[in-house]
Amino acid sequence: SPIRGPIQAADPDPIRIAVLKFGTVNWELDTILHNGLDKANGFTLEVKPLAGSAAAKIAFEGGEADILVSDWIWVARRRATGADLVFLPYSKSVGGVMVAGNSPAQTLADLKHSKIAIAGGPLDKSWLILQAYALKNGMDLKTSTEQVFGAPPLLHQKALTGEFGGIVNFWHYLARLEAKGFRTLVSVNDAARDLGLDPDIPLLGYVMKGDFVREHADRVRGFAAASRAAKKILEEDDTAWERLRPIMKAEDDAAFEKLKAGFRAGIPDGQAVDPDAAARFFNLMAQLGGEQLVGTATTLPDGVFVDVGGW
Amino acid sequence: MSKPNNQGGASGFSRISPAALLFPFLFIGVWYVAAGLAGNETTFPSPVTVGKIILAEARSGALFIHVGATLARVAAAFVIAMAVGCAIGLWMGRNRGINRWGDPWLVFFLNMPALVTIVLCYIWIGLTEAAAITAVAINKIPMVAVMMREGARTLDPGLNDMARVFRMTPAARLAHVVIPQLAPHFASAGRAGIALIWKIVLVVELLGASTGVGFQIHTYFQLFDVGAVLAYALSFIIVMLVVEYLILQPWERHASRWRNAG
Amino acid sequence: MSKPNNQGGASGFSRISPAALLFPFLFIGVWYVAAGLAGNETTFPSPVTVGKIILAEARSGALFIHVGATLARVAAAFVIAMAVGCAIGLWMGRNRGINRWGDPWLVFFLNMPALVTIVLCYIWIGLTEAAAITAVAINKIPMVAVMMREGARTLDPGLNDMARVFRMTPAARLAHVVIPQLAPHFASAGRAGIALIWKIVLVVELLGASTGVGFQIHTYFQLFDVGAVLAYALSFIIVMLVVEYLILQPWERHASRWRNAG
Amino acid sequence: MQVEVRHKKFGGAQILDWIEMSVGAGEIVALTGPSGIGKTTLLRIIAGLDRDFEGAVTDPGRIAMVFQSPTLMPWRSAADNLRLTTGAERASIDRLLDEVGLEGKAKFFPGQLSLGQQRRLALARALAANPATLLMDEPFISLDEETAARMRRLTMKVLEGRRIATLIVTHDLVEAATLADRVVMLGGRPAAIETIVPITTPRARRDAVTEAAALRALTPGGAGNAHGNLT
Amino acid sequence: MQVEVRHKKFGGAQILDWIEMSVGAGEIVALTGPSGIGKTTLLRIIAGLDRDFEGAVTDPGRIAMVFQSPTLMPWRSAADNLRLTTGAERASIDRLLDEVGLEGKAKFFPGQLSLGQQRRLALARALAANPATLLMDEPFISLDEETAARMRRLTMKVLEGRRIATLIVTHDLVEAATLADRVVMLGGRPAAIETIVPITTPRARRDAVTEAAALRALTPGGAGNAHGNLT
Ligand SMILES: Nc1ncnc2c1ncn2[C@@H]1O[C@H](COP(=O)(O)OP(=O)(O)OP(=O)(O)O)[C@@H](O)[C@H]1O
Ligand SMILES: Nc1ncnc2c1ncn2[C@@H]1O[C@H](COP(=O)(O)OP(=O)(O)OP(=O)(O)O)[C@@H](O)[C@H]1O
Ligand SMILES: [Mg+2]
Ligand SMILES: [Mg+2]
Repeated sequence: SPIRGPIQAADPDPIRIAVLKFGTVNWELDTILHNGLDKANGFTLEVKPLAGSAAAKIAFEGGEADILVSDWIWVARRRATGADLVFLPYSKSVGGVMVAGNSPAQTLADLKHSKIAIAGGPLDKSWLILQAYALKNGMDLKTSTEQVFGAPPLLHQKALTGEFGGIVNFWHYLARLEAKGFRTLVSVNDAARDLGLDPDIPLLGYVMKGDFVREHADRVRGFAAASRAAKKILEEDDTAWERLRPIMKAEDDAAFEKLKAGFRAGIPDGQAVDPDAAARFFNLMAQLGGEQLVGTATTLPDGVFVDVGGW
Repeated sequence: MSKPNNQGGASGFSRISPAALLFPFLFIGVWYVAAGLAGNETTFPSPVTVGKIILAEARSGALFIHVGATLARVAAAFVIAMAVGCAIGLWMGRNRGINRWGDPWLVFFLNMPALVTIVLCYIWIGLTEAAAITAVAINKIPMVAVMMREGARTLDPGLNDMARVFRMTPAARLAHVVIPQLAPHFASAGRAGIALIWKIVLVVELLGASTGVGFQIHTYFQLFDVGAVLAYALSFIIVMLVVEYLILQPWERHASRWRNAG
Repeated sequence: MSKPNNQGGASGFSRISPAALLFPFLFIGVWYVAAGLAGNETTFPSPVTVGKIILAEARSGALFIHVGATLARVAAAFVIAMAVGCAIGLWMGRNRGINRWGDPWLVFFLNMPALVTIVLCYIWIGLTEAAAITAVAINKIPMVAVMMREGARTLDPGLNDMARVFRMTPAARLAHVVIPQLAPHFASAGRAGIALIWKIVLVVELLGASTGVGFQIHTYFQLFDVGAVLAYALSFIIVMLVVEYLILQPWERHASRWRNAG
Repeated sequence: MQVEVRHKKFGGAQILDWIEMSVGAGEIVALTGPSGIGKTTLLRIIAGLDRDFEGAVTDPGRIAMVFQSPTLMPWRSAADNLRLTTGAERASIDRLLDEVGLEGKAKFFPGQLSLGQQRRLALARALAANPATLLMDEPFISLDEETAARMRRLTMKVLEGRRIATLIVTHDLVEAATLADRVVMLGGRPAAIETIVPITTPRARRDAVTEAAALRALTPGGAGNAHGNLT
Repeated sequence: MQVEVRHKKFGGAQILDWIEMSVGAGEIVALTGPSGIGKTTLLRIIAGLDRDFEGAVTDPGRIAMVFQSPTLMPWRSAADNLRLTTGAERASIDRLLDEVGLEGKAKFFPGQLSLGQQRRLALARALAANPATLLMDEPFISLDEETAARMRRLTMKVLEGRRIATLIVTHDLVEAATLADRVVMLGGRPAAIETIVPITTPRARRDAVTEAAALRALTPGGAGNAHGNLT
């Protein structure tokens, strides 16, 4: 036919990321997509929504996704067994132990003999740090309290009905609790600082395979830049949050504000991770979590934190 | 020989019982009252709330996409699992040698956690529909096999002899001697089977799909949106009730009419 | 009446077959070769790796704590589910009226996703053992009921008449007329039942328990430690194999010896 | 024991018409009639196994029945099949098994017995039950003459002196004439009582001659040979 | 058809001793012997249903069998029970049902038939199968004399002129004598052939008189009355 449309510019190469459908990462990813930050940085973002964190790991291990959100302790564990995974910081948000607004507890010691709910299981990093902190202050948290492990949303709901003396959960659940009048008894950041650790090390991040980073360095760099740019928008622009509101599923304004504040507080400062600080952190984790947590890694393996330049 | 009252001759299909037709009203009534007594919409939403969610999801089309996706997976896995499971079960039930060697494998796969099979299938086959359906079928086949094996063991040897003497063809034996005797086992394997499959499909969808009732249920569970979880669970149960009353029960009545007539 | 060769009179229990005794070796052999071919310890660990993990967990005592906890839950839920399920199933199988009214409820609960029951039980009863076992039992009861109902429908009316004419007591009828006929259905309900229960217990332990094989599997699964996941899955399967060969099969052989002798 | 059936239908088809009969305690009544007429149906009504009829059964008391097919519990041994249904004791079970020619087969499952042996076991069960009403649906078929005669003798011995109302379905007119005090013949469609032949000779004196006479009285054609005419 | 059983055991107990017999095409052999002797066992061996014996069965060809109990498919109608086993056509099925007195019951399930009707259906099935060897295990019991006679006539009509080797188990010596060309009596423990009585009168000429003579020849005591002696 004689008339042809303009030749469509081919989409740039994709980056596939597996995330929880309503996870907090989506806020950043949605901002990237909405603002075209992916195309602007030379890649096409493909978000694969999944129903559980396990699903994301399967997708990643099975080669269905290039990026996964997890913590760097796990990356270190996997690296120690020979898996070539690297970590790109995403958030330093951590929780703490929260109690109901009307709870008489003022310090960890007041939780003695009460039930503490821990969403992440016995190897939850917040829980491990809190244990170390308590121990340093003369209390064996593990033996002097009763721990209840369970699915995060279930524990969240049960906390609301006052079933626990305290709860350790992921930060966005805790933000919602805070909106309901709960208060932080001890924050993990304070505990870490008390233990001489650097609380600014982002625990959560984007995990990628080493091969992928090496072979598609441009794309990864673009992704890092897009992430950075999205965070900047979210840090400064309240209207961007209004747009995200439907996918945040905040039950009310208070929760919305707490979630917004929590996310902002968790934005990393952009500095490269200090390897010594990380090593110290890892050693403590190895000590507390044991082989079950860190596997065969006794010290932090090299190369966990990816250097994408310009981060 | 017991001969309860009934019409002579073989009568055809009959209708859905009024009890079954009343069930939805009864059920919603009970639920409504219970929810009212509980008085907590978050943990025990009323049927009105859930009904609204179902309507909203239906209007947006999401409901049909997810229920459809799950149904397709359930149907595919069901057909595969029943076919393979019946074949294995009958074979093992009729052949002692095969049974002796196959039995530990059957027990092994029967007790293999769904989670493990699913993860391994996803990792080895990839995050595809084929992997999902394979995983479900692997989970379900041993169960069908176990049930059909028990059925095969109870086959009437007298009728078997009769079929041999009269040289009935294998197909005729299957259709007229074996299957009618296995019908009750088949019905319970089928019914328990669909239920189990759909439970496993939920796990499959939790672990590696981006559509389906399981995906939705787990996603809403993360948000602790009990209403939406119930909305999806219920939608699927409604589909299963329809299958039960429009397909399974008429078939069963047809297959067992000799029992009630005799 | 077919009369295959066999000793006259009623013979007792017999031994575990050599096929079953060979199974572990065969299984490990196949696994070893397959793992070698796959060559990826992360996604397909070899039996040596998994064996080492089992040993380590056993030495630390963790294995016994968790397998024990799961076994206790499985056993409790199994007993409850079989008792209640059999009662409901027999009742519905023998009484048309009850069946007509109960049937939609049965289908409803049969197809209720485990996740929903479990979450609701945890919310309404609390994060306790009782809630866990109740949740599992609720999941399992409809299945047992469905299977036993099919069994009850096939009861020989002639023998039933005989028992009535000779005024056998209800207990004697149950023990000598009903149960022997239901034994195959019972065996498949039991076998499929334990497998299903244990699958549900895994979900229960995932959602709200602090011990158990399911809890461990999920913990290791979060870490993507496939070796440890397999180690726990396998430990439980071994327990189930032992139950199968030391309890279920001898009972079954005993219960069906008339079939092989006659 | 009295039975009065006004009518009995299966689906649309009426099987039994008005049938009224009574069997006194200690009396033996033989019931005959062509195959498919409704004899088993009547027995089932009397036994209370079929309640879907118009009419009434009065005073049957405790019932024992020899079903037309043996109806044994295949998963229980021969001895258990007697014990569990009648509550008889070991010793009497052993004696009874002897008497029906099943000595040494106490531990056999029914599937290991020949059909004739199964029938004898079912007969033994009914005899051991010590009933007020004894219903027997062709109890002596599938047996060779000698064994059948032994079973008849055994039955008469058990019945003798007891106040059992006995109803025996049989196609064998000689058998009917030798055993019964009265022979009731069913006929027609729907079935009704066609003839009642009282046997007046005392039981002890019935022999081949009386039988032959009875036989002549019973068979309409009057011919001595009740067996097949092939010509 | 020839059969040679060297011995047959169930578990430890030997049931059949050396038994050798042959039935020629077109020949009818009656097999008698006390209940539990091993007649059914022998038939099952010939039919190839029991292969656990020492000996051999030669040339049985296509077999049809009337089992001792009817052994019908309870979930298929009377007509289907004939059709599915013999492949007979509608018309011949209807005719056959008529001939065995089951007119109008083509659509009935076996459970809706009386036991005698079920037996006749089983007989019809064997007759329709057009076999080389016909094995009948007490085919005419549980029937009234008239019906039984009709069934015997029907059987003879079907067999007539065809080259079928027929073996009939019966306890009725008169029946044996009227139908068969040869009567084989089993006896002993383990069972062996005790007597073989050839019936030389041509089939067409056998009547009540011949029968009576045959009967006398067959029964050891020689008395004309084979029925129960109660005294
Ligand atoms: N499976 C078995 N195990 C042990 N003994 C058996 C088995 N089957 C049959 N028998 C025995 O074999 C013998 C012969 O049985 P069979 O059924 O052949 O007798 P039959 O001559 O047909 O008797 P009837 O006239 O009563 O039918 C019987 O004594 C029976 O107890
Ligand atoms: N459930 C049923 N539905 C329809 N018809 C039935 C049913 N049960 C029995 N009949 C019919 O009732 C009639 C009488 O049956 P019954 O068993 O009482 O006969 P019978 O006199 O005992 O015959 P036989 O001597 O052959 O045992 C038969 O014609 C049979 O077809
Ligand atoms: Mg009858
Ligand atoms: Mg026999």
